[in-house]
Amino acid sequence: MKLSGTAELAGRPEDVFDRLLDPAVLAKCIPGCRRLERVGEGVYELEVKAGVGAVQGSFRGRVTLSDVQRFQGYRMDLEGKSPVGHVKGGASVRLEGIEGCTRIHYDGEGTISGLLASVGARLLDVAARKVAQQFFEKLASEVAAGLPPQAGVPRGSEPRPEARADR
Amino acid sequence: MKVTLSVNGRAVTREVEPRLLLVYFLRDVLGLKGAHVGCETSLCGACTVLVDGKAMKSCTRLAVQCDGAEVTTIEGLAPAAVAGVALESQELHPMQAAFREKHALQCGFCTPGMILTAVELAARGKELDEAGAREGLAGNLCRCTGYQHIVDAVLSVAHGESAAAGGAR
Amino acid sequence: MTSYIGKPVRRKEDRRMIQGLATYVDDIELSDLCHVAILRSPHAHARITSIDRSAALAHAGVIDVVSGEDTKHIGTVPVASAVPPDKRTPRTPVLAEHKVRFVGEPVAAVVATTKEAARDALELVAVDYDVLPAASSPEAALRPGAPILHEGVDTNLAFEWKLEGGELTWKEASERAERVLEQRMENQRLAPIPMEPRGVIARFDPGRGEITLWTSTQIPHLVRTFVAIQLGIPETKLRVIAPDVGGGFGSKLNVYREEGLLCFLAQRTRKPVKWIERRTENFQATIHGRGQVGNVKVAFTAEGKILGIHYDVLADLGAYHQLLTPAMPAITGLMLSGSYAIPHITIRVKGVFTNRMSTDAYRGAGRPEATFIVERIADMVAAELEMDPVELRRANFPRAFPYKTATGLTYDSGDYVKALDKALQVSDYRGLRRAQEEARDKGRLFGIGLSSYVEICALGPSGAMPTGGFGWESATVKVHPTGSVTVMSGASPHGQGQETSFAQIAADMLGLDIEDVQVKHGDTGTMQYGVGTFGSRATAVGGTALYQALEQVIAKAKRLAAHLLGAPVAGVRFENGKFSANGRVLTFGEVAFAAHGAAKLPPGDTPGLEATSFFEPSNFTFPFGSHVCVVEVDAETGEVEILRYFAVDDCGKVINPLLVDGQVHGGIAQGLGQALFERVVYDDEGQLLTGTLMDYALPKAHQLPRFTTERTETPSPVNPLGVKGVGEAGTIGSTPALVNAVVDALAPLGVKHVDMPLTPERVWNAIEEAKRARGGVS
Amino acid sequence: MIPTSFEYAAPASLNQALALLQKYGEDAKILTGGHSLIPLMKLRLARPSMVIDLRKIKRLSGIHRKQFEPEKPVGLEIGAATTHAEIQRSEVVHKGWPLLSETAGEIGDMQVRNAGTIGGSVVHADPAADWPAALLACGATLVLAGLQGERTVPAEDFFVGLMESAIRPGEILVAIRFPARAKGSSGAYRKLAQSASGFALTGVAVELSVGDGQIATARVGITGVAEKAYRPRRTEEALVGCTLAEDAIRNACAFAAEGIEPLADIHASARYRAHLARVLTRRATLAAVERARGSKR
Repeated sequence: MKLSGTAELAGRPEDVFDRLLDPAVLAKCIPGCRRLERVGEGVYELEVKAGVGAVQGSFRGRVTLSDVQRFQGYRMDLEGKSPVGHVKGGASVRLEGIEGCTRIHYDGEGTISGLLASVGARLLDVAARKVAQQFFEKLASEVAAGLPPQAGVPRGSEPRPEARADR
Repeated sequence: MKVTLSVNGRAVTREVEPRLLLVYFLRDVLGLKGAHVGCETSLCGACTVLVDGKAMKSCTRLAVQCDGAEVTTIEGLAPAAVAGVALESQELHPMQAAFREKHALQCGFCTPGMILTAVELAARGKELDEAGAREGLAGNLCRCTGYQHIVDAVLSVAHGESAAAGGAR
Repeated sequence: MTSYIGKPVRRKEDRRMIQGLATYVDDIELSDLCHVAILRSPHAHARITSIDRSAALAHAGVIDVVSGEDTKHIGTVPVASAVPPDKRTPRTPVLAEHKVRFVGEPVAAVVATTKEAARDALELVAVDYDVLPAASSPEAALRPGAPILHEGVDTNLAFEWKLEGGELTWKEASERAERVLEQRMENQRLAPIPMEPRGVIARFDPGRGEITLWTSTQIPHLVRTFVAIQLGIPETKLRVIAPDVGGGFGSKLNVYREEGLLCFLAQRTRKPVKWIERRTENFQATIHGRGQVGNVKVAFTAEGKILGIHYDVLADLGAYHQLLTPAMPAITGLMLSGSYAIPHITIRVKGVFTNRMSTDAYRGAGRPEATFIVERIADMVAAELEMDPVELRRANFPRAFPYKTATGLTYDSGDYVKALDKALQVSDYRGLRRAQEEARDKGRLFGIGLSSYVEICALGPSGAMPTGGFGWESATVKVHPTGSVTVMSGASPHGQGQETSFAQIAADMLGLDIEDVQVKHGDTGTMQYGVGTFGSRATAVGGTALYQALEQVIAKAKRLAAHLLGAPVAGVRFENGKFSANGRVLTFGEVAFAAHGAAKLPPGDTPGLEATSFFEPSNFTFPFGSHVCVVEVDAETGEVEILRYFAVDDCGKVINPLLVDGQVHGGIAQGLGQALFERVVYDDEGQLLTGTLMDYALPKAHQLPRFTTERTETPSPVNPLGVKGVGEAGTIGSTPALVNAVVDALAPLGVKHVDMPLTPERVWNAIEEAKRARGGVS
Repeated sequence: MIPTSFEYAAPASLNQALALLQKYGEDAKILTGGHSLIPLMKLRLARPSMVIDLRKIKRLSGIHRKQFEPEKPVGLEIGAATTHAEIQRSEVVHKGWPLLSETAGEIGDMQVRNAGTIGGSVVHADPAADWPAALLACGATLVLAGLQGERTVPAEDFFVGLMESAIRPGEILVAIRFPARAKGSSGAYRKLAQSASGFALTGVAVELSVGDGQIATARVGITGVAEKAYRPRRTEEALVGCTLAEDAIRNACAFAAEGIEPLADIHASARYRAHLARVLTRRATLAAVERARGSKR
């Protein structure tokens, strides 16, 4: 499954980039995140309770950030395990400065293994899109909250994720 | 957690975990092995029993949900069922007899659930037609028979044909 | 003197089944029984980097947790396929060793005192995987740079196999042909889905060193032999029991990892252990069927005579060979002549390992694939030549029997014209064509599909078996002093009704009431070696073994009766259970009692009255038939409605018409399932997307029509009963009949072929594409 | 087949149930028939620590004609714990709201209908469930109870997303209200079922009224197509005032999937689902028109 889209944040890339990699911010923005710890350079371990409606699962896993180019972008890889299946995904994230704002382009792919894949196929694309949307919505507000109060900074717009199933 | 219910006309009280499904309560706690587990997704109907007279999938009910309910399993269907336990020689329920007469079973695994669904269906009597019988059996999968003889058995009981008539033994 | 054979005798096995008193594996309780849950790979292809079982072992009720490290001494799961001779046969461990190769491969097993504890602890076994790219389809597996499943060789190709024969070469056939048509054809992967999932119980008796293994199988004796080899124990120390078996359809014609594993766990824990397959496990790790995708070319004359078939096929083997995996495409090859006299046939098979569950014998096992191809070809050629498909079939039927095919088989007997004519008559074929014209005039998509199949049954002679042997069957007849009879058949049934049909044979031959005959099967501890029920063989091969044993019993009883009656053996008549000579009569029971009393035996004869017989057939049998399917397609949604279904089958002599109808009905339903609904779907990562019955569609009662079944009866010369076999006929005949009907319905639009299953969307797509191709507006 | 362990309670009153829900928070699940929740629990895709069974709360089941507002015509209230079979068999429903009888009869199979409840299905908000289409077409209102009291939510605001509804933590769905239907109105449900599960690949419910040879009012609910059931507004607008000719209706139904991002899975592509939405909307509309004309005669 592929997932790509854009999201806009208030503030220039120089203002927001460090916040994007801040474990505290990530912990707040990843939907259902119960725990997130930095365990090494660009490596975070986390516990997430994720789900769609009544379908719920607890995942333990890690997020790895690589190719970090300050103010420009990075690559994010994610792996999570749960008793009902494993998730694995990666995305390249690029920041673009537009009129005092930051547009984030992400382009990623993910796979789901095990029971989740065989019973939840129809839910996955929508769920992935939803998770991305929630993540960037939260990120936008977190980033905005962290900016110095200053007039005239345009607010970010609605995140626009697009999921595409390859099957 | 304590649960009290009537199974094949006999009151039973047992201490069970809330997560115990009715089908396992019947099979493992009471030793009534007629309800079978054929799928995990409430589709195959092999576990069908009558709860308060209605056909239900016993894999999709908790035993604790059935507190106070009346459950009839295949073992208790025949009129002379003794203390909820069927005997090799006892008189058959008309639907059981019809299944044998019409050769409505092969491997027999789906059969107990199929018969209990059929019992509810056949209660519709003359108004039950073939399409209605087939629709009514949609919740019971059979991989052996192609359903035709099962439909014949259901209709024969619904329409009051005598199952005992015809055919060699 | 027959009073049972040929009659619709009600089944002896029914009483326990309709009362819920049958005993399937999961119904067996043993004291101190422990429960096994199996952890399976969520990945299609991965290296196992670590397994931590400490948390699971610490869980309340858990007795043991094992992984591949503990079971590596257990031998490979067996492959019994003799064809193709030079194939790669990698080791199939009972638990994965270092690597997993399909979703659902067993990785670890938990033994606990309750099934709840076993299930809960399963989540506590922590396995780390290094996920590898997957070879998720046969095409992908053969691409350069594809991930390699089995180390040591740089290809996923397990074998290449070719069969080529006939009086013409392909070159000659195509040169003489008016035209050559080519079509990609797919026999999609299917899941057999018997309603009873698999289940295994193993009990170890440490005092005697013996293991008893209850397993839901079609082949208890073969399981004993192979599991004993796997475990390295004497076959005398293993007893295998197949209790009531809730359907198999080929999926229980196998030796599975769990059988050896449970024996090992019983030995190791000294506890009886039970494992019952969940349906999700059944989808992941019980064999699948079909899985062939190929390109077929057919050469034919302007008169519609088929001159040659050339079929290149990829066989999707899955990750490992199961018992007969590599033999399946070979059976397809052998049966590619169908019910036609075709001067040339070539099949070239590439058997490919993929990161999926193994394919193996599923009802029909190779023949439905062949029949689908041949019967689609027949209709495609007819359409190309604007011939009626009936006439094309007639023009290609063999004229005389036995008929030797280009693939080297000898069809024992047949009258294909007769079966076809009867099918046309019962279906009112001409009337149907008129109705079709009227419907088409109104713009309705109304289709009529034919299928004239032949299949290979009664497997087999042993020398010609794809297994390289085990084509025979056995029976024992034990007459008790009171004259009642126990029959022990090696052909262990799983729904076919042999407890009745074999009792019919015995009761008739001995002149007994059927209630006095009891048929036993399935317990290797109490009975003679046998092969099993598969390949529509039980009655033709097992029934004949019984026939022979009965003849031996009668011969001995006659000798005794002659002695008792003071008459020469030739002067004793045996009729309706009575021996008569010199105006005196002895009942069968009296003779049986005398045989056991043994006070007055003929000189040289032994006490007792029983016989065991092994029957080795001289040839396969070849049942045949013609099916007619009538459909209407909803042009807007693509939904297919089956309006009528007619089947005329010839399975030789019929022992019990009721059981034959049941077999045909069930077979048709399964064949229609392949045509309309069923397919196993793996995605590009090798993930199984059809993992439950919510996504894999078995036909339901309201999705099927009423079937009209008729028969012709052409006895087989291969066995004294004249029977051919009927277990798979319906499955083989119905799939192409339905697809031909749908293509016929869509023919006015220009549709020539649609891939199975014919889901509404696929049919709608075919309609839309045809409209576009014709420049119409969609 | 074996759920994770949980606690279980079958409170005698709604208030007790609400209190338990409050206490256990998001780890508690409400159980009525169980046909949405228990299958997920058996696969361990749902792992509640507390299951609150509403079976003892009598006011949650039953079918009643009811006046929701003074001087308004009498509508229908169906308790959330009412089974599909009870709705299917109800004479009151059959006479007054045939669309609901028809929809109930399309759900699952006989055993599922005997046990499963309308409330359980609606709250589960499966994108392919049958009820949401009917609720949208009928202009139903959902009655939600919380410890602070009750509130009502119109069906079109209730279905929020994939398996997501407007029900708030701590709330329980108690009933669904269907407004009275005007004379000369009728409804129909048309569905193409996924052949394995019986869920809707596409299901369309239409409720309309006919007068003066044209469609006077029309509401359409479509399920199975998108991540939540929806009303195709432009089709509804085009249907109002539309003549009863098939071509005119066909044109109106061409917008049935407009602005929708259809789901795609192994059973149907997005394109096909959109196509089915158009076809089945037309068929349901024609069937409803036919019934509406029949009811006037």
